[in-house]
Amino acid sequence: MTSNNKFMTFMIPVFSVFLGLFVGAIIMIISGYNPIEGYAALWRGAFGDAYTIGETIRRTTPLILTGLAIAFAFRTGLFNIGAEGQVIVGWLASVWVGIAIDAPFIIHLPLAILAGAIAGGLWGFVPGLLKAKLGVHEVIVTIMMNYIALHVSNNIIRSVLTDHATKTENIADTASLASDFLSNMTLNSRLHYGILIALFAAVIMWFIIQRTTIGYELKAVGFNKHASKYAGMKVGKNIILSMVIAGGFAGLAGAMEGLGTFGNIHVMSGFTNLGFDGIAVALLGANNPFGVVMAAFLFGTLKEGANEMPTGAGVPTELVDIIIALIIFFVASSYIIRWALLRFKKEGK
Amino acid sequence: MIDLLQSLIPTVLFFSAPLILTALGGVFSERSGVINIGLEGLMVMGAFVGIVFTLTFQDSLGSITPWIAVGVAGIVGGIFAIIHAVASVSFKADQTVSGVAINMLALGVGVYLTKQWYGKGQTDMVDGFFRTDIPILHKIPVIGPIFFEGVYATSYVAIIIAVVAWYVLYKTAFGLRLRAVGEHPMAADTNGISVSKIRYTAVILSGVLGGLGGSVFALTIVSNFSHSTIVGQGFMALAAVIFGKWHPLGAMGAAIFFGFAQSLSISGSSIPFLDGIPQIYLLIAPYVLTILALAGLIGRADAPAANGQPYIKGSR
Amino acid sequence: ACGGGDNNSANNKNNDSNNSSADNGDEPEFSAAMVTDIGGVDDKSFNQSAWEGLVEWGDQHGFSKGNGIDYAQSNAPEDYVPNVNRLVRENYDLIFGIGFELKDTIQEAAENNEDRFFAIVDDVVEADNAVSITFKEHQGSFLVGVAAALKTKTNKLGFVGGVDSPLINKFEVGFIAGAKSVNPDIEVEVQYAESFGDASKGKMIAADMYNNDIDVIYHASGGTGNGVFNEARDLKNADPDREIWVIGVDRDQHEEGVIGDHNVTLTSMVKRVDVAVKDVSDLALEGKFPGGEQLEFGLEENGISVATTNEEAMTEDIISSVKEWEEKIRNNDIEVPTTREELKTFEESL
Amino acid sequence: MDYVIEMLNIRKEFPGIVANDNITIQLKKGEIHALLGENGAGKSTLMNVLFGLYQPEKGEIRVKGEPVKITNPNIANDLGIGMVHQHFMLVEPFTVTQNIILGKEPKTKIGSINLKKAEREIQELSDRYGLKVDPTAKIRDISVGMQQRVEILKTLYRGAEVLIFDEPTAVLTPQEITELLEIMRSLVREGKSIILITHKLKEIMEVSDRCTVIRKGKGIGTVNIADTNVDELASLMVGREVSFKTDKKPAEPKEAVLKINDLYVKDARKVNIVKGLDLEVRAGEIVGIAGIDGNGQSELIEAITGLAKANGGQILLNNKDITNKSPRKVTESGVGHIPQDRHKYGLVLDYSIGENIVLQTYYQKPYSKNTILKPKEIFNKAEELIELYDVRTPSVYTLARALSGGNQQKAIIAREIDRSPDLLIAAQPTRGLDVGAIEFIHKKLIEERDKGKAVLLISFELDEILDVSDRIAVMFDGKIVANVKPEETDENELGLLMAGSTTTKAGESK
Ligand SMILES: Nc1ncnc2c1ncn2[C@@H]1O[C@H](COP(=O)(O)OP(=O)(O)OP(=O)(O)O)[C@@H](O)[C@H]1O
Ligand SMILES: Nc1ncnc2c1ncn2[C@@H]1O[C@H](COP(=O)(O)OP(=O)(O)OP(=O)(O)O)[C@@H](O)[C@H]1O
Ligand SMILES: [Mg+2]
Ligand SMILES: [Mg+2]
Repeated sequence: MTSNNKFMTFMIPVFSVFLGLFVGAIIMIISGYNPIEGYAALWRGAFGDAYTIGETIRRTTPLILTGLAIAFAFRTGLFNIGAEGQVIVGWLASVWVGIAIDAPFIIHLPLAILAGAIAGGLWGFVPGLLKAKLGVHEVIVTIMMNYIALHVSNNIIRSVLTDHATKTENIADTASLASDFLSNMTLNSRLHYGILIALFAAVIMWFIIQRTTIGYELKAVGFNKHASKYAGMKVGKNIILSMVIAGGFAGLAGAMEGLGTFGNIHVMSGFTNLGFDGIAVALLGANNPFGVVMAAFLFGTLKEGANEMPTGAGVPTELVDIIIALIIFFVASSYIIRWALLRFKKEGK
Repeated sequence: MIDLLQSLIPTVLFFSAPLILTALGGVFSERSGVINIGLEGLMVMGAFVGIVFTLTFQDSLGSITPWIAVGVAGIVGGIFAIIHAVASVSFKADQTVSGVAINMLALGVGVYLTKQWYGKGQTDMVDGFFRTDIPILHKIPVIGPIFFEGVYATSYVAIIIAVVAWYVLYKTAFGLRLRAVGEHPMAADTNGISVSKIRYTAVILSGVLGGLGGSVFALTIVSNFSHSTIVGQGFMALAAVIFGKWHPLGAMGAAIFFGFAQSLSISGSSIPFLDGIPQIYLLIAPYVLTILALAGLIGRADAPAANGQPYIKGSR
Repeated sequence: ACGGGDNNSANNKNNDSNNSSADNGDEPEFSAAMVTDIGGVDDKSFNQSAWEGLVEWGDQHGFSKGNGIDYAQSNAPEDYVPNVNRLVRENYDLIFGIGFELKDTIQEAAENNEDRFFAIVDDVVEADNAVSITFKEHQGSFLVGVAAALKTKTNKLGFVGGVDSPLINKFEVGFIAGAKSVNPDIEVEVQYAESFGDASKGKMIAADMYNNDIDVIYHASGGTGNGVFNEARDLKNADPDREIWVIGVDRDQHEEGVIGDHNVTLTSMVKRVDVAVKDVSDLALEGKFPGGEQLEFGLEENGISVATTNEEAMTEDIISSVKEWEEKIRNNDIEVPTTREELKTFEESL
Repeated sequence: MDYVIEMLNIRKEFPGIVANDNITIQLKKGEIHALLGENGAGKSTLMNVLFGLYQPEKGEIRVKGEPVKITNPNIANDLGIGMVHQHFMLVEPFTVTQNIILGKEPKTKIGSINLKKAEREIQELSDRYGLKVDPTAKIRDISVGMQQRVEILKTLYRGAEVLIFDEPTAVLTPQEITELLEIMRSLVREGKSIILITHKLKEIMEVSDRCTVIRKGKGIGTVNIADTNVDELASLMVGREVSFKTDKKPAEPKEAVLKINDLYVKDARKVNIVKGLDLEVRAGEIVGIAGIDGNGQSELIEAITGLAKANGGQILLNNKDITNKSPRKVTESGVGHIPQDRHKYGLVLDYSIGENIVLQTYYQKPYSKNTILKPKEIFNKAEELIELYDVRTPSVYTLARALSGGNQQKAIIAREIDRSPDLLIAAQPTRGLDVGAIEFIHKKLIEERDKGKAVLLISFELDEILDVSDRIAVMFDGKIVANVKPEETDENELGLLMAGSTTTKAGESK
């Protein structure tokens, strides 16, 4: 029974990915493109040489973290649509510390990373608090917080961090995640040490959720508030804690962009989409930290590879968005896939 | 003061109309127990279809084109929403997630087809809806100029649809069944009501209304379609659903409130007592006000009890 | 495992299909490409204009897309670096970054690839193998400000900016200076939408402005400006006798202003990115690449112009008056301000 | 044959189990036919098949001799079959009328619902069967008993000839039960036929004509009630002899463990519902609280356990003040609590049995150290307890959700008793359970008492109160109005006291 379940948890995403790519191929055929050329371009765009591999991993890094941010909250029964805003404030805070402080590497970098996590956590704290104390729906508060983050961050960049510019100066080298070693190894890609942080964060999430009393409480609250209260847990505290930790993960994702990929922060006219993509990542990863890592890698691959599709095969990049959406549908509809697979297995016997 | 209202209200109305329509779609869907995060995507679809249709037919159909375009967008929106219905009703998918997928899919499909058909990422401009004076009503003293002069007919269509939605939900058998399905699907089932049929209908209705909302937005405000035509309006509509406590008239009120907050952020500098407040505060005002309103004014919002729960016959 | 071999062959095959001359093995002796910002190559604005310039240059020298010229589209800021690097790896000799957002990317690429030429539009980089292309938008803005001042009946003008930034401030400041030079009593209301893509914001701002007696709005706000045009056409449609105008930006936005038999586009401040791109490409082809220099395209260089397509609205009087002011600028009789501080001194000197 | 309904050789499988295996039940017109079986025997499943909610794998259903296929509840309705479900199928925010007409709404000419007409009809129906239902009241505002009568009205409104009652009395007070049985008799007099599922053998003896017994999914047979007795029914159902009288030695009460003085508690609507209550429970005794639902029992327990705030008075545990302490503090100072609603409070249904076993202790050694959980210790403990308390589960890793009600309850009891609390509060510990499980639980409560613990038992079942308690505190209108000894009283007297009568020897024997 359990092994059967594990098999399904693994098979469903795999099956969904294939189905998504298959439908993508059909769409290409209908639109008059050669799907083999299209996917070859995609592959080249993601793994063509050391450079693209480096960029693919770089793109995966923040997706892992936003995926964790959503998966973690989900485990407590909370839906964190606010990862987007948490990414932005995390990005801002880490860059701020990266610029404003003068300190040796050993202090500066951790401090800047921490600042990102704290800012994201703070952005998660608000909806958590409102949910815990006043029962306000977290989905809508987090959506609103996204917009607030966007505007406030743009304003701070323009009027506090710079004199009216649309981009801050670059962070000090002592706060940078960029690595000459990784970059040189990958033909000057922007691959940075953040990937290690993201992987470590996944391990942390697994540990908190599975191995600590904190995780035990968070999950219990997610499953059944009443029973948790009965068992002496502080329901409100756990809701807040969950949102803070989730926000912290998303804030880290922002720090990856600020300290790793860009080395600065710019005025944004729209969302980064890292937070929304994180929803897809969490789902495909079944809200399991290691699943999240794999799903983030898949989406990172698809998105990085997509950029090669217009030049390589004439296919608009949006095809990849369609494929990703389809994969999400298929995973979300796992009830039916599960049923089909069971059916298939039965008949096979 | 009257001057101020005269400048604010038409703006509020045109900004709110698409939100009202889309939020009503959300009300139907969520009242039947299907969460609809996909409103944004349904609006994108509506905007895409509305613009493409108008572009294609405005030469042959003339000034009535936008009205037909909006209708077609509603129909296509309804068809598109079937995907969400299949996933969340028949396949018992997590509805929030399916909604997120709808959002991605709509944008992907819209822009993909735009590039495919027009060879570029955005369409040309169309002639959409124009401001008019509402016949007779605009002659009423004081109120007339404020509410009925230089406004969009679509704004009033939206308000009328909201009233119709209220009637349908609260006065008809269909509405009673729909609400029952959203509160306690098993109870509805044991009373011989097909939960799936009701939910399909509701989700398709939300697609129709979302399509209307998106196309009205595109045809009154933006005039063309690109990846940035609909940026967050669907989420605002969702907020209006919740803010309006899942009630059609509540949702309408919330949408109008958002329009008001938005337009204050623009007219703020020309209103004496708001003058001198830094722009940033006005910019975030709609969002902060929404949060404050949720926290303070209306407190706990009671979602339909079965909202978000797939109904699986015989489970408990 | 299926490794490099496959990819290379795919790459070659791909080149084959796109690149007919590669069959004969003769690589074009010189090639140029550009990276768009997130507006995309069909933004009806400077990305598009830049590409048109490149295509025109290609036509003159027998190049076509994929063969001597190409572009890479950026969907998000994080795409800038890989796009530039891809063009570098595809051996383009001259690479343009279109838009100030690509400044850092071009700066870095120039430092890392000293054997190539780079160019940045709308900003300044410092490298011997890179050229900075900027425009004197303040000059053009000044002239449309003059036109607006001559056109207004209410002596109230509006300016809608995209994002409040030094670049857009140049438009704002030039516009105000031009208007006030004609008539110091003119009031200019300035609003920023804080986005280049929020048409609804643009429309709301325009509605508010027109409602407050402003009759000419100059927008420098990309897609946000769609909302401004939308509102103006709408008001014009309701009341064809009402005199309201929009001034377009970057390219001639005459088309956007059509409403029935009328057109609300008074004029446009045209930025000839195409001219600049073509000029720079030519120089590079001729081996005279002005590396390390900052090229400022203004009225004199034909990099800036004022559209006169709307003959009905841009009357002879206005045009000749604009011409007069243009002469003054060309002759350095007046120094058009570029920042808000400079504007202050300029206004005091009036 | 004059059978209205015949279910012949019905088989229904669920993944992994056969819920109904070749069961036959035949219902005569105008009879009350009881259906008896242990928890999980397959009664609800069988009735759901009849009502069209499940499709059987095998077997035949006949209505008035005609074979029929009932593929959904609509068909059942059309065939005149109505069901009053174990868990009510009512939409809480709707009115009584809206719930009843749902799916069969009378319309006005313009297509809207004709509410006035519906209300009139329902009032008439209600009067005819003596159901005393207010058609305009909202479900969330009416008592459980009235909700059940709404369910009955629902079937009658649809013209049901055959009514299925699935455990209708489990949630009712004694008075409501008496009323319900009377209603059933009047329904039968009007020519309806009834299938009644209940675990209470006395009720079966009282109202039914015949009884079909099923055990572990298999039909055991049908008996005439006139020819049988409670003991025979019980052994038919369980497959062995069952004793009803719980064996126990006389209590030896010692010092007071729980002392409550002048307690006031507000309910969800913010009005006082516990109003100056005094209560004492001593070590080595079981105090049973008898009372009609809604007289403040739930709020009393919540106040003791820290789940609700007391807004007046004092609660002492072993002479230490625990008034308004957090649930965690209360638990740690020695209170065990078997909650009234096991699904809502007692268990995290999506946690495994093992994880549920440490729900109160997970943060303590040896189950965790410095916030790090020790899974081995946790599941070892769980193994030990499911063995000791006979919790039937495939393994300690099985989700609590997958267990039957009785076994879920046993797991809760194991958890609470194992911590060896000074005061054990058991609220409705046997609700909805079969006699075998009830027997086991009563035995455990008495064992605790014999170990010198204080036990507070709250139950709406007077039998249980009389049988298990050493002392009975009668609760009425937020106060303890009488303390009586079980051997000195009877159901009649208790019933009167619970209804607020003060004529008897109330309050004397404290
Ligand atoms: N939907 C379902 N899925 C899987 N198994 C089920 C389902 N419903 C019931 N069962 C199983 O079928 C068996 C019979 O259950 P049923 O609910 O009919 O018992 P019951 O006799 O009504 O018990 P109780 O007296 O506790 O109400 C049980 O073992 C139960 O676990
Ligand atoms: N989601 C589920 N997965 C597996 N089995 C289930 C599920 N839901 C119910 N069951 C089955 O249903 C049975 C529980 O129903 P049962 O009729 O015994 O409860 P009950 O005694 O009526 O409890 P209560 O009165 O509290 O509802 C279990 O035996 C279980 O196997
Ligand atoms: Mg049952
Ligand atoms: Mg039961």
